[in-house]
Amino acid sequence: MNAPSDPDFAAALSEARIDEDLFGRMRVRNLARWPTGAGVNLDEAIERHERLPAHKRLSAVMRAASAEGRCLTQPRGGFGTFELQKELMQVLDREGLADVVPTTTDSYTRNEQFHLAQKGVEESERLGRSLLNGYPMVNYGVAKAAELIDAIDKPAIMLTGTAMPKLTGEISFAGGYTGYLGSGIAYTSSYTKELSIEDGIRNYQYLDRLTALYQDRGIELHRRQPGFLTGTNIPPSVAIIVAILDMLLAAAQGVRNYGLEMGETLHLVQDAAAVKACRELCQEYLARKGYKDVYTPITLLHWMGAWPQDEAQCAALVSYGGTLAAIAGADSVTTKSTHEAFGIPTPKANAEGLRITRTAVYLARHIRLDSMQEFKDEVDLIKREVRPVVDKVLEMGDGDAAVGTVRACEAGVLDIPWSPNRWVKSRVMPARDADGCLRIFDPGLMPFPKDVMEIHEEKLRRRATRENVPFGVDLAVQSVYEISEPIAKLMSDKRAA
Amino acid sequence: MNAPSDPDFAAALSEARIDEDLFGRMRVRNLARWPTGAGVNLDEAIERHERLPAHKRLSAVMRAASAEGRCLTQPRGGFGTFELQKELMQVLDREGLADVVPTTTDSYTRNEQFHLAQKGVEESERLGRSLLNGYPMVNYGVAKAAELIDAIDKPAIMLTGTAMPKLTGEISFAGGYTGYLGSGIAYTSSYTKELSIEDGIRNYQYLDRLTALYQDRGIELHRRQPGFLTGTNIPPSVAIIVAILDMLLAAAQGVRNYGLEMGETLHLVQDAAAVKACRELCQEYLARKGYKDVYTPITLLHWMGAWPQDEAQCAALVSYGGTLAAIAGADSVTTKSTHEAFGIPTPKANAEGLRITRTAVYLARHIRLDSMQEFKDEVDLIKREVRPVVDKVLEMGDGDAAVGTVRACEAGVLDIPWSPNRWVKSRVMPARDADGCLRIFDPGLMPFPKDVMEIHEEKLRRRATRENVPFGVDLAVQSVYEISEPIAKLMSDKRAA
Amino acid sequence: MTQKTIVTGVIGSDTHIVGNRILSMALEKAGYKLVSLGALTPAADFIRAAIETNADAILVSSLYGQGELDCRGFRDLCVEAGLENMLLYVGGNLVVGKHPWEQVEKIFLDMGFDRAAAPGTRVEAVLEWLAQDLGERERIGKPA
Amino acid sequence: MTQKTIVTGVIGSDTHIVGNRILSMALEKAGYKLVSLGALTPAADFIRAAIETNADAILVSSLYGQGELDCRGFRDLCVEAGLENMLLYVGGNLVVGKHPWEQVEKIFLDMGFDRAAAPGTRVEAVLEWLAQDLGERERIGKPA
Ligand code: B12
Ligand code: B12
Repeated sequence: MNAPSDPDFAAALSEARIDEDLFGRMRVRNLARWPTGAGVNLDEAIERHERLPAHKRLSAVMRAASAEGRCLTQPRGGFGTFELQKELMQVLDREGLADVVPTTTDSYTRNEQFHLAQKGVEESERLGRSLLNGYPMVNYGVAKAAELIDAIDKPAIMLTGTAMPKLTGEISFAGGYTGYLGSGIAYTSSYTKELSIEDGIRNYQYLDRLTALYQDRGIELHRRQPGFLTGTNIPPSVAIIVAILDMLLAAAQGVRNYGLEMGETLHLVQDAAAVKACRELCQEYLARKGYKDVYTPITLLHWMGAWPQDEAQCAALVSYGGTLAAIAGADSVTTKSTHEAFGIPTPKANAEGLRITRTAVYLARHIRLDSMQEFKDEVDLIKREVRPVVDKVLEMGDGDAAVGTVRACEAGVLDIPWSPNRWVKSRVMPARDADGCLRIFDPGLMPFPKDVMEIHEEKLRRRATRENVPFGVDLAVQSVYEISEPIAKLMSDKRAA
Repeated sequence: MNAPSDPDFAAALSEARIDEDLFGRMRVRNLARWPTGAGVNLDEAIERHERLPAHKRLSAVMRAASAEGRCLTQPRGGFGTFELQKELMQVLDREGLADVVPTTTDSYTRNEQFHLAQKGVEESERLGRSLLNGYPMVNYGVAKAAELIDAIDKPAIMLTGTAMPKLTGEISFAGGYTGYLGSGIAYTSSYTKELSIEDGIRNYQYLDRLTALYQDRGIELHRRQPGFLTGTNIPPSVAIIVAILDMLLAAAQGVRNYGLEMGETLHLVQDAAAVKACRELCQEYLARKGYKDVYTPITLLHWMGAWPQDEAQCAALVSYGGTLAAIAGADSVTTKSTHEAFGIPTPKANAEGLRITRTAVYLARHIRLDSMQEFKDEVDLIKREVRPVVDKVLEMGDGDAAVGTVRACEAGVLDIPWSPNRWVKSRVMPARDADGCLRIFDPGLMPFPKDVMEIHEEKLRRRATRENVPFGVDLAVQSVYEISEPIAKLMSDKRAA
Repeated sequence: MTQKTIVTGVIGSDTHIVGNRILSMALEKAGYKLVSLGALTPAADFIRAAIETNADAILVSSLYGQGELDCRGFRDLCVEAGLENMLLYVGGNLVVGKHPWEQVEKIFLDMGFDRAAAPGTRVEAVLEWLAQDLGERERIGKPA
Repeated sequence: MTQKTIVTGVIGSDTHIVGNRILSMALEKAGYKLVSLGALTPAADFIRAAIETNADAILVSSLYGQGELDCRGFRDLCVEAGLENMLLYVGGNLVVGKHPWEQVEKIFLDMGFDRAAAPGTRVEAVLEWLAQDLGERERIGKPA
């Protein structure tokens, strides 16, 4: 992990673009941290990317999808050995018809515990099954990454759920990956305990700066922000607040193709409103900060909270996840499978999740909610929640998004529900309301306007009244379980007519 | 089959309620047609129904669902032997959480070929697997029907897809079934080749008159009209036209609890509009004809056309089928399974279809489209299609729905797409338009207003242009296949970005 | 090749007419002479129509699951009627339930059908079969 | 029964804190003294905390699939630290992928855990186990 004495972190934190020379020295130190770092050669990498056809470059594929109003499908997926990973990616490409093929890294790699990952690889190879929950990209290195890219006919994206992306980023980009999911605020707050938000931001400034380096050489890579955060009942406004800040940090480093993700709330109107609000607010803040030409596609993610154990119920969640993304007009949807409650899905189950979703997208592709009153109201409400918080954060940093974020986390002005990170207050607490929308039960110290909070409270009280439960924190806890309950409990078939 | 010399058919056709004495004589003759008819005793039957708790009476369960704004789930299902049928109904009740448990009859029973059905039972019992595509209700008789009712804790409905319901109706009602699906116009036109519409209407007048007999004795039974017709791209207006006429015929016999079914178009807005338009138009015509207090709940049915072979694609169709019904505010939804393209589903697959649907209903239960402009426009369009045709049919019968229907079928004024029946012109031809709605490509001789047909044509021409195919009958044929195509063909993952 | 005559219909108490009608439309368009018996057609009617029209092939549809009962003895009926070499196809959802296609196909080939078409077969495939089988018969001079 | 102390945490590099936190909240509400170590907790930290607080039980969460690697030798660490009789539970999504629960349970019982909780276990079940097992120990005077 990054010690405070890390020379890369000597300068004071700021959003400013990392200076070219400094960045060169940072890269040298970074690549020296594990033997496979030596396999990274920028000129060769650029050549490799230049040879990729457009349909294998995620930046171009995303832009084309937006232009055509299409919603792409993308799964998650990573196994502990190269052979398993290659087979997985091929199954997702060919049987799953994935538009974007993923490589999820394992949790040791995510925490840069490359020695532990090495042990995991060896045991997995010995037993012939994956003991790691993902692919150890760093241990396998650049040449193997390139082999994976060659094995498929789609663009590939790295899914690393890490606050420490510097080596996985270098190696995967060099291998021909054209997308990388992750960001400093989102992942540090949801994937780490001890790492400070400041260090997480700095780590991602490196990755974004690296992306800009490729951009300068004519290679546009797709970067993406994981707004699902802790995946646990994140209301759209909280996701969008973090999305905007992460995006401003990336834009400052020179990123031009930056996607925003949000976990689905599972409420059709709220999800559609979230996509529209996020799209507009991102462009609004980019314009305010003077960034032009940053392309910001939106991705919705299948339900990120706890899943039911019944595969039939899961099939409905998978399918509805596609429906929601299509109707919301998302540029892509990230899929799950009917195995979600149990463990990492088999390639077959994963591919089925993709085809269920694709069919759902096809069926709903013509529907838009723009003329619906509830939709307009919800877009408006989300914007009224987002702007005051983002403005306050920027104000706290005297206009600097990096400084403002760190100070705002300390103060609880920027907060994230259910975070494991000790630098995050995690006092904000969401719950589902009487209409099935995610609302804020307790804002913690986040500066949401009073009139907005009154709306949330009224809707949550209505739920408490209807279910005859106290208006308290149990509303939030129950909302964590809700979607994972047996459907017989959620909607009984036993009735006294 | 009913010969023209049938004494029941001596009187001239009319919608008038069958006279009590005549009906008594008709019942005697009907029950004498097969030995198990002797098992029907009206007094015992009334007692049996009086002993049923409210939650096992479909009339009450439907009314409660409407009052609570709930969308019930109901599968289809029939096997060739009593033991298999009982097990099926229990699985659907307990593992499928079905709100309404079905008994589908086999096709010999549907055609009153009870001798053939008997052979089918014997062979099925010998082989231990079902050679019949449903349960031979008449062959097994009243006592066995009552045993099936006792085996479940839900109301049961007969699904018989027949134009000859007189014996299955008597036996199942006597056994404690509280619902019966079927109607004279819909089923005669979609399930028979030689039987005339007139004879089909007369047969259902018997069933509806029987229902009224129970009603007079204080037992409200649920009758239901199968507006899905030939299940093949039926536009809402065509379904609703037939629904209204069948309903008026039933109301004339004294039925008070009459459901209307429609196959889903798979277009969210069109399906929601269809439910609203059907609900309102039914009550409008009931009022016009002076019937008060006829309760008319609406049921949507999972896609009734050809299904894809891929179970993953089917899961999306099943799930979306629940979503559509919930958002449309249907009172119930009739489900299919991932086995649909192949054959009658196993009890397990059938139960899964139910749970997928139930979950989808749960997830979308809060959504309504009332404030959406496209929705309002579609409701309006459907009404503009329905009224001119129904009015013309009634006019052709000098106000008598039965007489008008027969004359209108002869003239092609009332028409049904893809009908096997030689008394139906089957010149009207539907196809899917550029927005995914079902439209009328060729109205045949149906008197749809000119301005309405122009709207349909414009939307269909847009599709032809977009797909670069001629504006011709192939649009209709392609629309028969569309939903059953592999998703890779419908929405390719191969793209030149 | 002279114009060939083909009898089509849906056997037994089966009302599923859509696929059979689309098939008939496509065969007609492809140049065959069609004798379309429609839905709910008894086995004997197929044979009668074939004799009357001197047909080259009979295409039996069965979708509703009871085809296994309806089609038994179909070849024997042909033989009795002197049509021992009649080209016989059957297609649709031939049995009740979802079963491996190989098993289902065997049941119907054993019954004496020359080909059986799996659920969802497209008209293009049927056209190919016919061209091949009728061509073959023409070549070896096998009487229809 | 005197107030019992329970150590909870999520082992290894695992960040899934939600279930563990809800569990800790529920145990606290039920009257236990809680030592919550949170996410990403090394095995050794559990043992250290248990010694320091003289705990009666350790509840290890593992959701991310690598629990099989992280939990190996956990009982040995306890034994080495003189906690041979410590009541040890483990729960969550313990291995990578979907496997029959009996197999997974066996792996962890063989490692020396007293109980293993299947995916999705509710807090009520955990409270029952604890009441039963700690009650039993109290009764037979087995040292924690
Ligand atoms: C929310 C979630 C996340 C959130 C976590 C947020 C946070 N900081 O907590 C985010 C999005 C960050 C996340 C990340 C990842 N996740 Co995750 N995640 C989930 C998910 C959807 C729900 C978990 C949850 O919160 N459940 C709700 C709580 C209330 O239930 P619970 O955690 O199960 O706890 C209850 C019981 O298990 C029990 N219990 C828990 N601990 C213990 C301990 C004892 C002793 C006992 C007796 C009982 C007990 O009691 C609790 C209360 O009822 C699950 C899948 C699912 N269950 O639906 C996947 C899941 C756990 N994640 C998984 C994976 C792989 C990951 C990632 C590695 C990568 C990825 N796929 O994104 C990263 C891991 C990062 C890391 N280093 O750990 C996998 C694990 C795979 C496996 N075991 O084979 C799962 C199963 C999804 C899947 N099928 O792939 N995830
Ligand atoms: C539409 C439909 C109906 C409509 C039929 C309307 C009509 N009059 O035609 C309605 C709603 C009325 C209906 C009724 C019933 N149906 Co239905 N129906 C269907 C459905 C959904 C689509 C059929 C269709 O039109 N396909 C589109 C056309 C273009 O394709 P096709 O028919 O398969 O034909 C193509 C090929 O098979 C091939 N082909 C066809 N015939 C032949 C012949 C030869 C020689 C060759 C080479 C090729 C060939 O070429 C055709 C063109 O490409 C199917 C399930 C599915 N496939 O998704 C069930 C299905 C056929 N029905 C079924 C059943 C059981 C019934 C009912 C008994 C009861 C019920 N469940 O409601 C009744 C039967 C009534 C009766 N007496 O026959 C079952 C059959 C079960 C089984 N075999 O195990 C199915 C499979 C549904 C299911 N899984 O339960 N049905």
